[in-house]
Amino acid sequence: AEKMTLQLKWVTQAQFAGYYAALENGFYKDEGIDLTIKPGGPDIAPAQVLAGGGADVIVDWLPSALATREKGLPLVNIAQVYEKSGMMLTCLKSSEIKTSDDFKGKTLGVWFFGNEYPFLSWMSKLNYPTTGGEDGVTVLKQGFNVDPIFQGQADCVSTMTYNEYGQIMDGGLTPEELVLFKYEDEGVATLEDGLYVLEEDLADDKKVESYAKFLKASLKGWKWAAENPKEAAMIVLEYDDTGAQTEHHQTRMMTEVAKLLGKGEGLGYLDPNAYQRTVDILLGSDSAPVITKEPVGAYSHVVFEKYKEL
Amino acid sequence: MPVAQQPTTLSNSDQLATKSKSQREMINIDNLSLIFPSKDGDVHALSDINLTIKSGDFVSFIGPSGCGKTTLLRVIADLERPTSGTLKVNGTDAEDARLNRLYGYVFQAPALLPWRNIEQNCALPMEISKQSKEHQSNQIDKYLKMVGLQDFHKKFPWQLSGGMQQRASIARALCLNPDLLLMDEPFGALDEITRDHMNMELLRIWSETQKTVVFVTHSIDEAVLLSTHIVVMSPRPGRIMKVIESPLPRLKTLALRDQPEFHALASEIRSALAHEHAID
Amino acid sequence: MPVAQQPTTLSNSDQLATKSKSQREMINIDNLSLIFPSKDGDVHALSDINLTIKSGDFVSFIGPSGCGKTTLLRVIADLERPTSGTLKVNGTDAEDARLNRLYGYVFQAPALLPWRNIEQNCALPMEISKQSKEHQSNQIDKYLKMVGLQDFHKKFPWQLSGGMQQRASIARALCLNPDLLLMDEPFGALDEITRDHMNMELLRIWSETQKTVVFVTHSIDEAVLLSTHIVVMSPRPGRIMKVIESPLPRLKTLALRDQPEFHALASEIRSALAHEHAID
Amino acid sequence: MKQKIVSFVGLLTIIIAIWYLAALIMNGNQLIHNLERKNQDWTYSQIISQAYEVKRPMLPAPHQVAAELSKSIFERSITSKRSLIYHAQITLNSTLLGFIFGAMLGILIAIGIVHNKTLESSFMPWVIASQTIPILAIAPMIVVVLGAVNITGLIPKAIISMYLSFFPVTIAMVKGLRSSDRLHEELMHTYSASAKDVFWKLRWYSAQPYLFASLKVAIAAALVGAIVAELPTGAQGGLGARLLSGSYYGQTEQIWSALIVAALLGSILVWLVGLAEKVLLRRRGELTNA
Amino acid sequence: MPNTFKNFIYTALILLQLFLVSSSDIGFYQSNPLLILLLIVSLYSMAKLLAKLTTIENQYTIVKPIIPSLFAFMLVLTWESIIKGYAVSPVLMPAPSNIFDAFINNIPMLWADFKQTYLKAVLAGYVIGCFSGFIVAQWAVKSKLLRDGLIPLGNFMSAIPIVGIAPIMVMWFGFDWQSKAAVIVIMTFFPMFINTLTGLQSTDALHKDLMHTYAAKKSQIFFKNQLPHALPFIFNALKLNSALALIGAIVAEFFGTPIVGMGFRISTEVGRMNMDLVWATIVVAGIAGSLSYGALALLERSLLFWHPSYRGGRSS
Ligand SMILES: Nc1ncnc2c1ncn2[C@@H]1O[C@H](COP(=O)(O)OP(=O)(O)OP(=O)(O)O)[C@@H](O)[C@H]1O
Ligand SMILES: Nc1ncnc2c1ncn2[C@@H]1O[C@H](COP(=O)(O)OP(=O)(O)OP(=O)(O)O)[C@@H](O)[C@H]1O
Ligand SMILES: Cc1ncc(C[n+]2csc(CCO)c2C)c(N)n1
Ligand SMILES: [Mg+2]
Ligand SMILES: [Mg+2]
Repeated sequence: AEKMTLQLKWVTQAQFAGYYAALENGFYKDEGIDLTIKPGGPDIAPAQVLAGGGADVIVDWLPSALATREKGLPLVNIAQVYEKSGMMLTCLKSSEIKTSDDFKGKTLGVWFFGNEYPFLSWMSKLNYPTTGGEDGVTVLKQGFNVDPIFQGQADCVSTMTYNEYGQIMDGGLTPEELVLFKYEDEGVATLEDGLYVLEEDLADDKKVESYAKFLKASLKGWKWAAENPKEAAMIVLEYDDTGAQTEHHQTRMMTEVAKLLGKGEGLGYLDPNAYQRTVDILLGSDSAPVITKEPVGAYSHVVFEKYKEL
Repeated sequence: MPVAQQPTTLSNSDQLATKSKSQREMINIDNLSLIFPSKDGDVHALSDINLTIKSGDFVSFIGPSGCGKTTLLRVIADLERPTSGTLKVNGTDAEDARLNRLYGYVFQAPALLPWRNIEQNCALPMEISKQSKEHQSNQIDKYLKMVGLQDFHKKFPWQLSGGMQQRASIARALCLNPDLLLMDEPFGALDEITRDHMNMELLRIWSETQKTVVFVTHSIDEAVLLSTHIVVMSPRPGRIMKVIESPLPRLKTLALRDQPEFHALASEIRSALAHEHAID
Repeated sequence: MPVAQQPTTLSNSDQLATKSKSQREMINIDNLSLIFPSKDGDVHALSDINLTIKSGDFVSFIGPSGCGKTTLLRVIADLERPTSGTLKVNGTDAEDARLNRLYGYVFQAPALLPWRNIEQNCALPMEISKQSKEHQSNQIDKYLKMVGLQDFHKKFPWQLSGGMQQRASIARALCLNPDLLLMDEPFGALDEITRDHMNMELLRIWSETQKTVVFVTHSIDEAVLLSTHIVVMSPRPGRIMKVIESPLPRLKTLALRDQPEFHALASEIRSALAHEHAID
Repeated sequence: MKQKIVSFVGLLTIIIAIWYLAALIMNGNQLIHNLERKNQDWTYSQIISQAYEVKRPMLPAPHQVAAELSKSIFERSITSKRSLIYHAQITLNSTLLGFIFGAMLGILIAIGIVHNKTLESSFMPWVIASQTIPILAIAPMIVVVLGAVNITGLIPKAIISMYLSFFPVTIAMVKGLRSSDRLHEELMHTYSASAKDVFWKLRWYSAQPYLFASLKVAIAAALVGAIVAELPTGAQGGLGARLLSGSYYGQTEQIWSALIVAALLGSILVWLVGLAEKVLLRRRGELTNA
Repeated sequence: MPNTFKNFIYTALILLQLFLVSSSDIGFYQSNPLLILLLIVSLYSMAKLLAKLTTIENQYTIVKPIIPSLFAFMLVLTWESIIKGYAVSPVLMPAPSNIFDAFINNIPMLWADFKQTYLKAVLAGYVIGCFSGFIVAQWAVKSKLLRDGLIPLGNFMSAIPIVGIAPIMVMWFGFDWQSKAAVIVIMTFFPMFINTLTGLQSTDALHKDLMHTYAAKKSQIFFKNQLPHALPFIFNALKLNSALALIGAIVAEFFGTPIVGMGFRISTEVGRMNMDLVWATIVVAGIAGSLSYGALALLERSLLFWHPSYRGGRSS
């Protein structure tokens, strides 16, 4: 079988259930692929692993992939698994934030490491300087968790619908105490989990074929996971080497993730409009430009089309 | 051989009695023994020591290398605890005597602190007993001059020769002006002439200030020249073989060395020591 | 005073010439000076030293403390570099002599390695010069016995008295059986009887093995008893005041000490030294 | 010995008491803060009774940590991914490997530096500078670069461990190898001993106390290195991964119990090095020389 | 003089390599693998030159700092050659020239990071940690009770990995520099404690006896005998801690910080694929750490003039 390595963007969790489900159910084997899944972590940049030759395909978010592309590493999106963004800014009602006009002078927790681009675009769109002060917002580099909101260190924290939001609930805060700003609703949603490969590899027909097989198995895995959230969560738990994930949390995550996936035949297809919307948002931020010019060739449908032919 | 082994011939305190009855007992050692435990057999460093030293006496310990002279001096200075027996220094136990800063000790090695120059090394005990700066510098000037190191105030120990280091450590002890001086081969590394000079100075200081001196030496001549009493020791186990009271005047001169009394005493010591060696 | 300062009275190499013309020159020192630089004034440790030592000689350095005896010995041993002048040891320079393991050195302090017991300490130089194990243990047995430490093979240095440590370090040097022995006050910490014994043993070894010995001592008697030549030094700056060739037979006995020749030589040295001290 | 235990237990009791008090204050404050945000009334007795039962405590009380510890140590088989023993053993592997590499590298560098002047003046400043490079910053690079040549798992972690542990050994050994008594050095000089002899018969011994002191530091550093190395690779097991996931999910008990196991592991390792030191010093005959 | 000639050849070879790197197209090793020989030869030349320099080091003190600089120069040249020669992606590893550019172009930002991390967190944490470690050790040396309790506890605590403490400190002391200082205090305390304690107990037996005969009070023994003996150990800890402190601050910043600081910069710019900036920050950290280490070493040298490792003279 052909060896292939997939580098994830984060630790083993239901956010990547499709790949694990496909691996566990032998979908990759069926396509003649011997897949290794490398979990990520807080300091693993998937693009680096790809550049170093440690992976063949990576899971990344489009804004960071575009930024990387501009840095000289030609990443190409070959499939878009998540259709919708799961990012939110979750604020405490008690901090007197009701609308996005109230951020002035507040402290907001944000993820960095390439995940900050949508937030920066949004703030730029709202005309808030992110350097603190009276008129701006104070930004904290949010650590690995949502503690700042519990300990009153921040008024708002970044959350994903499928992950950190659940943790806030588990921590004892109720939806009534919170105000949610979904990036989807604020019109600053960017494309999240997609599959990326190196541009030069797409010139090779044999590789395209392998990617297509890989995509086929992955998407099959995703469909299965979305239909069997409980079983998918159990598979994820099994692959989690830290033994720290809980069944409750992973099942909930799987259910939420399913809501973000592309629908039906569209699963895995990168919608050029959605792509363009992301690019526009990124180009629109003038303060700290994420990308400076319209990217060319940052996505390709060849693998998706090949997959359709299989 | 019988001499060393028959307890009856062991010196007892009476032998140390001197003419002047007014003398207090400065050191009183009763049936003292000290054993160093060691994996391959304990070492009996001191065994059944009985000794009385009166104040104003100048007592020398002499004996073959390894016979326990240093150990006995260390016991008096409360640097070593006896395994059995009792010891009184100036009527109190050794620890109190030490805490009262009764004595000054000159070690077999110079023991100068490397981060202090000679002057500062001499100042150390006086700093510790909180004497005035002025007094300190007077004493230092006086005694460094006495030991011939007047030009070496600012030098560090490692810049001096072995004998100079030893002289510096003697000056340090003298600066303190203690009632009791414990000296472990203080002049071992000195040439004869310097040694003669130091001997005379020590005798002068001793008689002028009424100190008690306990002195370890290897030189029979030195023992005779300085002491009022000479304690001859024998090794394995370390014990006192003989205590000889000097018939010579307390205050001696170098010229005395040519007198027959001097030679008589020296031979007495020599034969006691030779006897001991013969046993070995 | 004029003696010490007039260069003409300085000993020159001729004075060391001995009866036997067959002797090689073992050490040849020409116009050698050594200055220790120091912040508060340089120390002239050695100044204008001229000296020749023939092979088979037993030469003692004697002089007041701090006069540069140790420094001169260290220069010969290539432990110190002269500031000016030349020095030849066995025809080569000091470094080559050292590299050829020509000499054995006994330091003023015992310098035993604390992690080796006495036996292992003695074995050290022989290990380094790759001698057979058997030879090593023979030598060790022989010389430890000679210095009276036959019962202390397995003891560690800190379990020995000062004098015992010094004897161990002498045994260590002798085990190596070098052509040239450099000894810095080797018997300083020994009692007279042990010292006499050691003196005789040293003399015996010297005459039996035709060694050359350079010996630092403070004892005039010891110098007379041992040496074929006695070098009298004076301090600040350290220089050679006089070189005295001994009229006594090469192989001496302890009984010689009662002979008038012995005393004559001793007084000669004593007066040379006293003269030096008077200047001071 | 008895007195030692008494004073240790005494100190431990004091610390646990302070710990309980601190937990009360910290968690209590947090409780009060939450209740006030919800505009609810509260009393001190209520706070005190709830302070040791908060869901995401700022500082879990000792018994909470103990419960978590016993759950994850005794109630799970040691092959389970939820067993702390399982994770400790993963960390231990890379720690030991890294420590051995590090100690050897450290000693070798020190020997080179002591014997070669060029190495000393050119290399030494960079050995020091290397340690000012934050390991956490280059750990991912090492993982990525080695991953690219298909070296994964134990080796990258051991290398990061080594990077932290070689330094104390180098520094101490350079000092130790040079710490021999001047008189002893001169003695060897008079024997015109070869560099090898001077090393094996003198320097090596005078360096031993320094070596062992630094090995204790190094093995603790190796453990830290192993744990740091488990962070970027987040999800591959080990105490570092436990710490990270505990932090990720706000499970303070999990963080604390992983911390305590790590510290215990470290103490045991340091103790073992100390034991080796004692055995060696006894062979040198120095232990009785108190 | 053949030696001068040799040195000239060596220098020329190195300059040739420098020229190759600065003038050739990217990927020159890939297009002409033989060029790698030049790199090897120039490395060899540099080793030869360095060896030569060390022999004259004692005569000319100015040579001293030149040697590590030349060593670094060669390291940088090799690095640059390999990155450029094999066209290594800048996303993986930037070339030194890129790092230099990033450094020059971002000086105000790097300065702000330095201020936040070094001047606030590191200094505060270092001073508090070292000072308290010293104070406690000085208590412990007086009381056997305290010592018996503290030493096992100290060993236990020093085995706690910083990476585990950092998130807790961030939780307790907030996002700003205070939490980093707290991490540093914990990290630096025990090395100082253990070293000071060992040092204070390491006094020469003879000197201990000497103070004993003077019936010196504990404080006198401390200042006049134990402290000077402990100084080499204390400096060891100070030097070790100066490196540890910087690492501690940077690691702690991975767990939450305001958006300034060296640790923040490193972790963020890795994610943004700005490896040149990451390395520029690492260079700043390296310089800061080395300078503080060097300053401490100089201070040590001047205070410990009497120590056998610094002074001349004989044993005493
Ligand atoms: N710490 C120790 N452990 C074991 N034995 C010891 C110790 N200290 C001394 N000894 C032994 O005690 C005996 C007496 O030693 P001491 O130092 O008192 O002799 P000394 O008479 O001063 O000899 P010297 O004239 O050579 O200095 C010796 O045999 C020595 O080996
Ligand atoms: N490292 C040094 N720095 C400065 N001066 C020194 C150094 N070593 C020795 N001296 C000085 O050199 C002189 C000669 O010293 P040396 O040790 O040779 O004397 P010595 O004749 O052996 O004396 P002793 O009989 O006391 O051992 C002394 O004045 C001493 O102060
Ligand atoms: C330190 C840190 N950096 C980035 C992320 C962001 N991130 C990476 S994957 C993912 C999906 C949610 O699980 C998110 C939000 C984080 N969580 N923690
Ligand atoms: Mg003695
Ligand atoms: Mg001398």
